[in-house]
Amino acid sequence: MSIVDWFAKKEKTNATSTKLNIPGDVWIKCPSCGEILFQKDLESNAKVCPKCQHHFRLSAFERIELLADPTSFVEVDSSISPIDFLTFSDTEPYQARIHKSQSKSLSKDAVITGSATIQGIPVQLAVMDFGFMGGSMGAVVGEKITRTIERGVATQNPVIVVASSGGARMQEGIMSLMQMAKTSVALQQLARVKVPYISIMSDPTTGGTSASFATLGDINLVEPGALVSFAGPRVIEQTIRQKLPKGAQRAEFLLHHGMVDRVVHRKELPTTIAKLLRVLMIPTGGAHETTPL
Amino acid sequence: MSIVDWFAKKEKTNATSTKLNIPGDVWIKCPSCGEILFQKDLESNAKVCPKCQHHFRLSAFERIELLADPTSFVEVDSSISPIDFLTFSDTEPYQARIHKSQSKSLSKDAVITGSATIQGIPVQLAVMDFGFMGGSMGAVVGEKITRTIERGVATQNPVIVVASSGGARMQEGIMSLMQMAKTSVALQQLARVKVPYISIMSDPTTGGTSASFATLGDINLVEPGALVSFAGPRVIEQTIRQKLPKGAQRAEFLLHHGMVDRVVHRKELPTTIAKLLRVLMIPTGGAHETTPL
Amino acid sequence: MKRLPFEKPLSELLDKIEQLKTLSQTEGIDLTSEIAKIEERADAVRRDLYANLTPIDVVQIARHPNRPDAISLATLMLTDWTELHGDRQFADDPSIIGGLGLMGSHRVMLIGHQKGHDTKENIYRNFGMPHPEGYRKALRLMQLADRFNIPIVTLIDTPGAYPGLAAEERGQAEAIARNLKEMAGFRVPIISVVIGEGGSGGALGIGVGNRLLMLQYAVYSVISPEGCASILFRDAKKADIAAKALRITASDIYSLGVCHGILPEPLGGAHHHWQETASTIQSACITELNRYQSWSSDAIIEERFQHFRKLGPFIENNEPANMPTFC
Amino acid sequence: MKRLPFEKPLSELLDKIEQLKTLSQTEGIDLTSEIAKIEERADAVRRDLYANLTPIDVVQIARHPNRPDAISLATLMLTDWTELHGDRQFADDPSIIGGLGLMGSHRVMLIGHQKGHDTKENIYRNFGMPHPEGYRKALRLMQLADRFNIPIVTLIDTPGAYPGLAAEERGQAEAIARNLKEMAGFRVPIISVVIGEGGSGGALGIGVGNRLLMLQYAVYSVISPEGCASILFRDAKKADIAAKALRITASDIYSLGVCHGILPEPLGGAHHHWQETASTIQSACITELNRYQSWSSDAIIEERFQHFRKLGPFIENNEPANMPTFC
Ligand SMILES: [Zn+2]
Ligand SMILES: [Zn+2]
Repeated sequence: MSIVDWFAKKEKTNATSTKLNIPGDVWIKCPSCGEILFQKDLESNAKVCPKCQHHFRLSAFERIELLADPTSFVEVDSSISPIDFLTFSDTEPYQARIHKSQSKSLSKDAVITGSATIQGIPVQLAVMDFGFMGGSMGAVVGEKITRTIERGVATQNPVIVVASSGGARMQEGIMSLMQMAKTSVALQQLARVKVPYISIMSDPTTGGTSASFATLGDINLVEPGALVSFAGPRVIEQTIRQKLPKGAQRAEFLLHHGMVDRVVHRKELPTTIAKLLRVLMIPTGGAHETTPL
Repeated sequence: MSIVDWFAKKEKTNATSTKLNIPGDVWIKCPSCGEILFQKDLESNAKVCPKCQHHFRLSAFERIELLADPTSFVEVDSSISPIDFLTFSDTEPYQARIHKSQSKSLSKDAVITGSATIQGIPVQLAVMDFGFMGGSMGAVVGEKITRTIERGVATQNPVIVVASSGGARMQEGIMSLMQMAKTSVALQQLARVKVPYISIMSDPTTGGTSASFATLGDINLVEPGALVSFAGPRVIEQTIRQKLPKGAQRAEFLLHHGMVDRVVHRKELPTTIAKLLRVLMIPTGGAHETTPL
Repeated sequence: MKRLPFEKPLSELLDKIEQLKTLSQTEGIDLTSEIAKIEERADAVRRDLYANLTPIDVVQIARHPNRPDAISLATLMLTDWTELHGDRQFADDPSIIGGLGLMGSHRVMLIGHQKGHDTKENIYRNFGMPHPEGYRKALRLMQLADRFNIPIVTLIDTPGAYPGLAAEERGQAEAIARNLKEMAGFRVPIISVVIGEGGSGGALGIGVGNRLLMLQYAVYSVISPEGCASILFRDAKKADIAAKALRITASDIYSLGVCHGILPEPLGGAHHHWQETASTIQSACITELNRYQSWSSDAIIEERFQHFRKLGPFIENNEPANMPTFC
Repeated sequence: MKRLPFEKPLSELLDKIEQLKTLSQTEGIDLTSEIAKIEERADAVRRDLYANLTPIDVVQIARHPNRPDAISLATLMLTDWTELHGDRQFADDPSIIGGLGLMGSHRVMLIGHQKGHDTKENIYRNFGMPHPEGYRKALRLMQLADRFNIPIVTLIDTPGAYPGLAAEERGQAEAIARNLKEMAGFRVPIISVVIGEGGSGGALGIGVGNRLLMLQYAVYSVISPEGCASILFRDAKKADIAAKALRITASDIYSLGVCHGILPEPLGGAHHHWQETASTIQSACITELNRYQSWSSDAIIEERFQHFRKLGPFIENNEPANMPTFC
């Protein structure tokens, strides 16, 4: 599906803002400052609370709309769909979970990929969708992100990945773990051809996603307040009974601990990315020819 | 001067063990455990206290005698001597300090360099001498260590440097600081030709020496109890009035903080070095041809 | 030697053997033939038990406190073994070890998770759960190996990377991620062997190899069966069901194409025979290392890349892709 | 604006000018010509003072609290400036800053020590004294620049690397040493400019460049004059003598062949005219960067290597070698 189709559907289904639906469907309470917000206002403000700048979660297409130049996004690999190759069943069969998620969503899994321009600069883009099974990374997410990186290698376009994920998709067993390796190996290939990779971490980016492509950016950017962790607060509390201080694992904590280059307000992302890419990208016919070591 | 000359002089002058001379000249009190030691016993035990394993400082030639295979050491660059190019004078002219140190010593500055074998393996060796102006690094030390590294590049022999130094030689002003860069730049050249460099830190290794070649080993070894620091305990206390806990900046502290590969007893150094070099050195005609990146 | 829950039928026989032995000593009675008879039965029971292990039984074997640890295996497999320490930045993490040695005629850098065999050792080794500095030590040593063209062998045995505030502060996620990416680029062959527990990202952090081998009773999983049970099955006690569903045994992992070979363990598990286990691993590694003798570094990197590239089944245009052979 | 000790003769005149200005405002008297006369005298005195600066005077100028800082210079010199943070391992050290931008048409990674201009800023910036994570941040950013073939500009302005236990624990020595070695190997040109205090190893840690430039009133020294006085002269009050003996001014460092050029400052020092200072540095850097346009990376590395290789006079076989030109 292209972003044009998405616009067409957007009005009708409003499926991507399910998370925000509260009885009445028009007013939203900001979980950070408690302000009551009119949903239309929130949406016209990039889903950022005008009072406290709390960044609400975005669906993949909402994200693309904010990030890419208008009409520039062309989706690829949209037909790739998950398969329950382990016939996994917990409280519900994996196959049923897939169907349920797909029917609620406009995409077949937790990532949308394609090409776009950002302030005129062509990029290869992958945007995760927390709304699809918690943005969990299984084989489809791994394959699509890997292909995005490979298109970066092929086209020399910078690669931008927006992470939003609870981690590995356990229903795919060891194969979900292997997607960490698969995407990271692809990033090694990208590094070898010296094409820039900018990682954008949005709320939340945890587990296998944070421990692979999301923290491997040449530049790591993070949205204000986003939770980014290897082990999430609940895991830490349950496993070692350690209670985390307020603000731990949030964007500003990451900045303080040297893990990200910048905390960037959602509205500033396109400008920040474009500025960085203008400097990072080797100008064609440029100076300083490198000779092999 | 060759090590043979040193043996000849050793008996007569005993100049290199001045530090240990206490009234009577025969008994030494171990500063670590308080044991009273017969000097001859101490010297026949590699200057290690038999009771508490305290490692007494060694002169450069004593060190070489312990490290290199007998008669294998061939000194080079022995005629290089410092010059007071700034006409520096503090409580005493630098020129006078040079003369005084040279007359007390068997060498012209704080490092002895040459080739040797260690358990049969040819190496390029540089050994510092704390007895010469506190092992301070001026242009001579920098030049001789740089040449040692360059001989490593030329001969493909591994490079072994034993540090023992209070830091930069202030009487040579900015030029003493530049020796940190000079030696480190040479180590970059060595790394490029993939010849191993083993750094051995003995008591003390501080300031400009620790912040250049001494901590840059492919393998960093340190003698038990040795003080290794950027800012020494006195500097820290005087500058920021912070009192250091017992054991801080000592060998075991360094190991705990991940700065050295091993704390190695002086008597174990040749065996440890030889074992490491047997694995590190690419066997001639060996496998895994590398292709350039 | 700790006996495992599923060994209960065996356990009674072993108890009886011990009783009879004590009796024969204290009372001076010759019970040799009785003992031999029970030992024979015990062997039969053991064979039977180990022929019908459930996944959760295997998990218990993989976690046996007497299972051979990385340092012990290093000393059994290598000559000129020298352990090396530290990440050169922050600390030396005792839950990951590494060092240089010769495996047969091959120079190797051996890296491994390190567990202890008793409480004191386990506390020192943090139960084999590394902090970021452990992964950074591993990276430093692997970079050293790569620089000097020394093949890398990694021994995987961890419940997982440590989940704690300090680990988060120092970038546990980044440390693991960086290893994945850097291991992908090394010009020397990397052989990884799961010797016990292959616990999620904490295992993978030293596991991006050209070849992955698993000991017969080792496991490899994206999450512990207990963790999976409590999250997905909403019941921590369903670890046995989760263990089965996750497909974590060596034969499952092999069927899925994630590992390249299974190394047989002595009857009753590796903890009964460290030397034999070391020999098995050593000869498997040597076989692998021999394979790469004439390979270019480009070919080595390409092989590793291709292995991971094809992992992960999905459907595209209604056609399944990358499907494991058992499907 | 803080007035420096040696500016005392000037200070009285400036006070008088201020008094007269206040008077003319409050009382409505026209004192223009009186003020102009004193200003003329002040200018003459200033010119005279600045023509006869002693080394310790220069140290005071180099440390002036209003001296332009690295971030301010970056924003004045660069377009598309984006500051980047963090060592990706432990922390973001505010005493070293870095980021990407365009200097004229040149892409550059700018790295600098960062001081504050008041107590609050200085505490936040740790008075420009980095911890190891500062050097590691610098290294990470320089490696990023090297990977993307972006020239590096470093602005040096530090009393020295921080001397404290935490810094020692995290490997201050190793962090600096590694930068020296890694900077030597970068394939892009590195231009270093001492903009204020060049304090020992802490300065050198981002100073292994192809070219070293110094602002006119910047200093560069192996130890602070105060430190040298207390250690070598056994009298902390002899900092002025030590400052002279150590040869730390730009013209000394230039004579010794350690720096390649001196950038003139406005009369009274850079703190009076940030924009002018930024322009001076910018145009000097652009001139240097233009030089390297057609250089191969090998030539760039070789130039850097040769520069440091020849530093350090000594006597060999009774012949002086590497002697500076003034000897
Ligand atoms: Zn709000
Ligand atoms: Zn003693």
